Amino acid sequence: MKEKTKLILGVIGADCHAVGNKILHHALTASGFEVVNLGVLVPQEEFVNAAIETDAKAILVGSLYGHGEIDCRGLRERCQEAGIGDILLYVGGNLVVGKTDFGEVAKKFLAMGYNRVYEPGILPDQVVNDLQADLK
Amino acid sequence: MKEKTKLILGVIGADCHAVGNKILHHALTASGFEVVNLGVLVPQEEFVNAAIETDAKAILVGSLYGHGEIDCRGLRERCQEAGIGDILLYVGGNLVVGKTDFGEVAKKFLAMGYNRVYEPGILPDQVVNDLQADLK
Amino acid sequence: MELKNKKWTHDEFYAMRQDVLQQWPTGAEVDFDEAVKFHESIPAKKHFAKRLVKAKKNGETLTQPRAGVALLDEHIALLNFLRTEGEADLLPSTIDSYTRQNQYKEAEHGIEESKRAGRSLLNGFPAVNHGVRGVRKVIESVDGPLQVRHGTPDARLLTEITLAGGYTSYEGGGISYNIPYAKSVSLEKTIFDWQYCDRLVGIYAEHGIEINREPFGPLTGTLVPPSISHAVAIIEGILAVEQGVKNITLGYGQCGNLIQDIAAIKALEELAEEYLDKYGYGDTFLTTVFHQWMGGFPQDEAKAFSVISWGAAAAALAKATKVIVKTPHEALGIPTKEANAQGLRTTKQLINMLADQPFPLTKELEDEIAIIKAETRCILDKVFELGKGDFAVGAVQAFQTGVLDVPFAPSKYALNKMLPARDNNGAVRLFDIGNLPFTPELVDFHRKKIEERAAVEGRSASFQMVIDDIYAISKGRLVGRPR
Amino acid sequence: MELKNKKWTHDEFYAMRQDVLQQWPTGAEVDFDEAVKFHESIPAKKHFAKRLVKAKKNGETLTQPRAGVALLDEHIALLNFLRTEGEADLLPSTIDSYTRQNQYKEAEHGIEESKRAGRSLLNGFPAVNHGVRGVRKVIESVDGPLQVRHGTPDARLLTEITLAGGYTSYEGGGISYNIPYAKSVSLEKTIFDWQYCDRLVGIYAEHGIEINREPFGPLTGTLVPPSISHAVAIIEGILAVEQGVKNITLGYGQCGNLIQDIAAIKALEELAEEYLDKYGYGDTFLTTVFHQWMGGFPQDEAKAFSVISWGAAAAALAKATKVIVKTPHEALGIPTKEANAQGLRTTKQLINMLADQPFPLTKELEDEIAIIKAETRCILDKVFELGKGDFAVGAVQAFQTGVLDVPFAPSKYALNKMLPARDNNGAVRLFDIGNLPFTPELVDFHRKKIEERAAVEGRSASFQMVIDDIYAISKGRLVGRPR
Ligand code: B12
Ligand code: B12
Repeated sequence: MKEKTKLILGVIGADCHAVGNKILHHALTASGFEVVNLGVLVPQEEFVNAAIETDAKAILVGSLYGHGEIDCRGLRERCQEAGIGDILLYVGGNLVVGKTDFGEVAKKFLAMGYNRVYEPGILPDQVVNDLQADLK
Repeated sequence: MKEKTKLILGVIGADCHAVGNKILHHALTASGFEVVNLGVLVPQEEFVNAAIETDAKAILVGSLYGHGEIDCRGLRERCQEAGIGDILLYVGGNLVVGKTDFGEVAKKFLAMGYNRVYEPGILPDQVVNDLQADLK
Repeated sequence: MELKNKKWTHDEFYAMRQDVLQQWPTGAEVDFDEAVKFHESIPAKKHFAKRLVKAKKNGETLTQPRAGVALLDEHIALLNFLRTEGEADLLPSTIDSYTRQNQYKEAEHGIEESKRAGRSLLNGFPAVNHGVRGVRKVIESVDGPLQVRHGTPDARLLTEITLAGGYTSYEGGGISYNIPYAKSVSLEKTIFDWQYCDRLVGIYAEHGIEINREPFGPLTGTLVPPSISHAVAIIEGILAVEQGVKNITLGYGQCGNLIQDIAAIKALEELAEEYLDKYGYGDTFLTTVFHQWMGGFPQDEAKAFSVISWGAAAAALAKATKVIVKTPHEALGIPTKEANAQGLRTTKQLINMLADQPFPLTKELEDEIAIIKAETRCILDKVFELGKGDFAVGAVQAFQTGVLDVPFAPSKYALNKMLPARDNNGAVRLFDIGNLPFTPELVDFHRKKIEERAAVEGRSASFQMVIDDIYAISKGRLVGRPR
Repeated sequence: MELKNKKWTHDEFYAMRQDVLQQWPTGAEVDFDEAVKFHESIPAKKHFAKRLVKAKKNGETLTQPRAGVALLDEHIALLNFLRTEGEADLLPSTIDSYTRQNQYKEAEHGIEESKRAGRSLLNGFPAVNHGVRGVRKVIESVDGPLQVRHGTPDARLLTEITLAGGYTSYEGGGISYNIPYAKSVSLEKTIFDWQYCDRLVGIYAEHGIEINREPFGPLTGTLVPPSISHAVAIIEGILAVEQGVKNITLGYGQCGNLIQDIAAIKALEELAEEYLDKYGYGDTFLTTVFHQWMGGFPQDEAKAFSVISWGAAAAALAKATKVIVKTPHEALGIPTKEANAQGLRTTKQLINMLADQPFPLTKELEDEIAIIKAETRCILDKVFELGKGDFAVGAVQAFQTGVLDVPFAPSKYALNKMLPARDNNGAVRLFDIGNLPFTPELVDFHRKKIEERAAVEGRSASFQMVIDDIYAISKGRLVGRPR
């Protein structure tokens, strides 16, 4: 039997929004991934450590509460320092404070080194599809 | 006993909005004016004729339904031709089609020769005050 | 021809038709047989009458905007926008005010000025001037069921042209498009002219073409008590079906008190079924329409959304078959297409959230239904009596004598004696009964309700109270309390 | 110190105080006696607790937004804007998320970045960093009653600083600011820390200063059945009054079914009175707060207005003392002040339009009240039993065992076994009872309700149904029907 691809999932920073996290967990698992769910209130370090420990293929960072810009900055660099510089990084949620043009937001987070950036309200199906494509 | 000042009141053109007209009639009468109310659906001509017949001091034109721009044009000229060129002309209601900046609308109607132009939703008290000031 | 509520013979109808079609050059484009063929080809999903049948069966409440602009392509684009961006279930073509007054020259002038200005200077769609060919283009290019909505005392030519063009629903009536919309046109004339329109729909029906008819429910839109508009609606319904109409929608304009509004729709549906049955029109397919608040709106858009939502909620809880939707621009001007779509989406969201929530039949609701029915019966039966068994004749006399009366109506042919005001719970009652033929118990009921409010407000009931009520919703309240 | 539901002695309280005030330099600014004097000078119209008393007496439903930004002057300007342009009756200071996690350094950093950026990079007002002097400036410059709103598991320092600053109302509680807001903080610790906060309010009360306390009603805001949040609210109410709090507001987050929502507020008020009385806290002044829909919102603003309006309507019909208002930006981000004011005005208009409309006590409403009470009693009595007569101890054990459980909670200290889903009318029921201590009749009731829906939808109940319900409102419906 083929081993399942491992993913790290979590909500970054001082953010406690748990509903989307639980739904993504469910959907990703149902699609055949093995999800290591760190839950909410996860510091950058914990994402990186978990990825190394489990040999995960991707880190999925959620940020809903508005501090995403501050919290997500530097995660790619931290991965590089830890020797997993090429790992797939996705980020999604309500990434900045306030109702903002998503184009701008995406640009900002892509520049930070995230491979994909998701708008608020995105459905899990799309994340699953993208993962399947990116991990082929 | 002092004779009451006469006013002509009516809703111009193919416009049938009657509620504001009835309320203005009531308020103006209560404030001591004698109101000759032509009601709704009043052509320009009828306003002028009524003013001449009754020796009214002002014509109050209402237009709610959006065709005000077309309907109200030329009333001042018609008054001039009829020899009552100096009569006070007020106009009020929802004067143009669509939600529009009132400043622009006012300018347009002042240029047409109206002495005062009123925003939608104006209360009768203000019309009464203005009339008392202008007719002093 | 003498006015009576009796189906016109083909001879009577065709004798008048020549004149009607000559009122404006586009009348010559009407070709009945071709129109019947075209109607036969309209798919069910674009067919207004059929869509209503389906909605009633499924217990849906459909959304419908008002909308119309001067030019053909703009009008088509507007309606398709409201369908896609507004998620509208049903679409209108709201006719401009010159056409409503049969001033086709002024309408032509408006079309030209609009072309020059690059924006609509007319407050609606001048269908007569666009003719059968123009109208047909609308029907063919718009993806949804279409209705003509207007306010035309003499709508005969408009009816000919729009039905030949392919509209499958048509609003109006001899009373409801006269009393609120005209000043000096006699009821005899408008009821007569509307018999022509209804007869035309009836003739289409004889050829197997189903067209929905809808009397205009809200009348002046301003504090009209339910029994008044119900009496008019049921009379117009009877007049229409007598001429052969098979599918009618009766309407009511929101008053704002939830219990009264739900009761009104229930009472309207039940009473209409009863009266239609009683007078031999049992095979009519009946639906209801609820109009979101038709009086003065707040200028602030956030507040307007609130009024729109409350109308949507009442429509959904009352289980009306459709709801006519207002927009956040209502207080100020004809809405942009965006604002119109917003009103529609707000309404759709609320209807969907309430779709699964039945409103319980409470004592209060039952009482209110009973009151509305009792009042409406008083009026209807008196109208029947005045007309010696003829609702057309009776209606004319009823307005003369104030047995039927509409508050704030511009028409000379309404007595304008009755005056409404809200009671302490915001339901619309009568402050002055005028000559309405109510029983002493009903008169007493209204007096008590108004006195109760007056006592709470520490003032006696007066015309000032009525004025306060007229401004109330636009000033952010329901009951116009003293300031 | 061992956790028990017993009023702390002054010694116990003051022993801890030193440490608390040293958690961040601004703690040194707290001067209790000066604070008492300042509180005495606050005029009634700016006094939160007093405004609530007046509202309850008059049967008003007051409006309150959420709002907070990083910088002092901007925060003041924001609140005054919401007062004048939003017509807000009550005002908040919503605290940022770093402060909520006691990360005052990050908050400081956020303040500085915000100064540089010229806009708030924090999602709330960092009151601890601004200190007593900063907070006092807010109180003095804002024209309205002010409350601290947050989500802080350990809020001791925040409480000290904001109350010394002059806030007259304070949200939170040891359960409601843990389970939905934390992951690995034990309930023992948060309940204990919140006893400190409540005791501080109690000490103010001993000095004649009235401060309103409000547990956070909606918990995770997502399909929380009324009995769950009611049980938590009543326990937190009891814990608060034991420490000397005199004026409390208990809350509930809208579920969306009108009958259930009205029933929930009625049941909450009646049950809380009953339990407070029963356990010897009869002199508490109790009010209620209704939260407009706390789950995922539609992104479209027109649809958001609809959800806001429906929340306003339910709050008004339920006669809650106040309503916490959402904004048309809810789905996307912290609202601009304009969007916030819009939500407030929409709500105000609806409340005013409904102010005079009592909702009848129907059979359906009575039944729903009875169900909610029965469920809540099951939980509360079992908690009491688990704690051997102590609600603090009982609460900790109840969460361990799932006697109390909150859906979708991030905290490890919730069992997370129970799962909610809507019934066929949109009321929130239980799809999986988990370990809730319900009677067999109640278990059966829920099973039947879910089965009824499943049958209508032609599918069996599953987690997919729960997911569909979570998305439903944001996708324009109430019940998440299969697509
Ligand atoms: C009630 C109403 C109707 C009723 C009228 C019943 C009747 N016979 O009176 C009905 C349903 C029949 C109706 C029909 C139509 N209506 Co209409 N109607 C309204 C509505 C909702 C309220 C008007 C009202 O009674 N207000 C209460 C009174 C007290 O206020 P008022 O009329 O504004 O008058 C006050 C002031 O404006 C001012 N004022 C008015 N006249 C004057 C004159 C002077 C000299 C002065 C100083 C002041 C002044 O003082 C008054 C007292 O405070 C308004 C929108 C709104 N305001 O919310 C739309 C509105 C006026 N209607 C409108 C339209 C377009 C129509 C129709 C063409 C149908 C359509 N396309 O939807 C038809 C017109 C038919 C025709 N031939 O005229 C538009 C006009 C659009 C525009 N200007 O861009 C409005 C603004 C709605 C909208 N946003 O689309 N309507
Ligand atoms: C429920 C809720 C809460 C609950 C959360 C309970 C819990 N523990 O889960 C409570 C009430 C406790 C809460 C608290 C707060 N909240 Co809150 N909350 C919401 C709300 C209404 C719904 C969130 C939700 O559950 N949606 C349903 C799920 C299924 O959707 P989702 O979370 O968006 O997740 C989906 C997608 O975004 C995406 N996604 C999410 N994460 C990820 C990650 C990856 C990698 C990918 C690919 C995709 C992805 O996929 C998910 C599944 O479809 C939103 C607004 C909204 N969306 O309507 C505000 C919202 C997120 N909250 C907000 C804020 C500010 C707060 C608070 C700071 C309080 C405040 N100031 O009002 C606190 C935060 C406390 C903290 N420390 O985090 C803001 C964020 C503002 C911003 N970004 O500008 C929002 C947007 C509301 C607003 N407009 O102000 N909140």
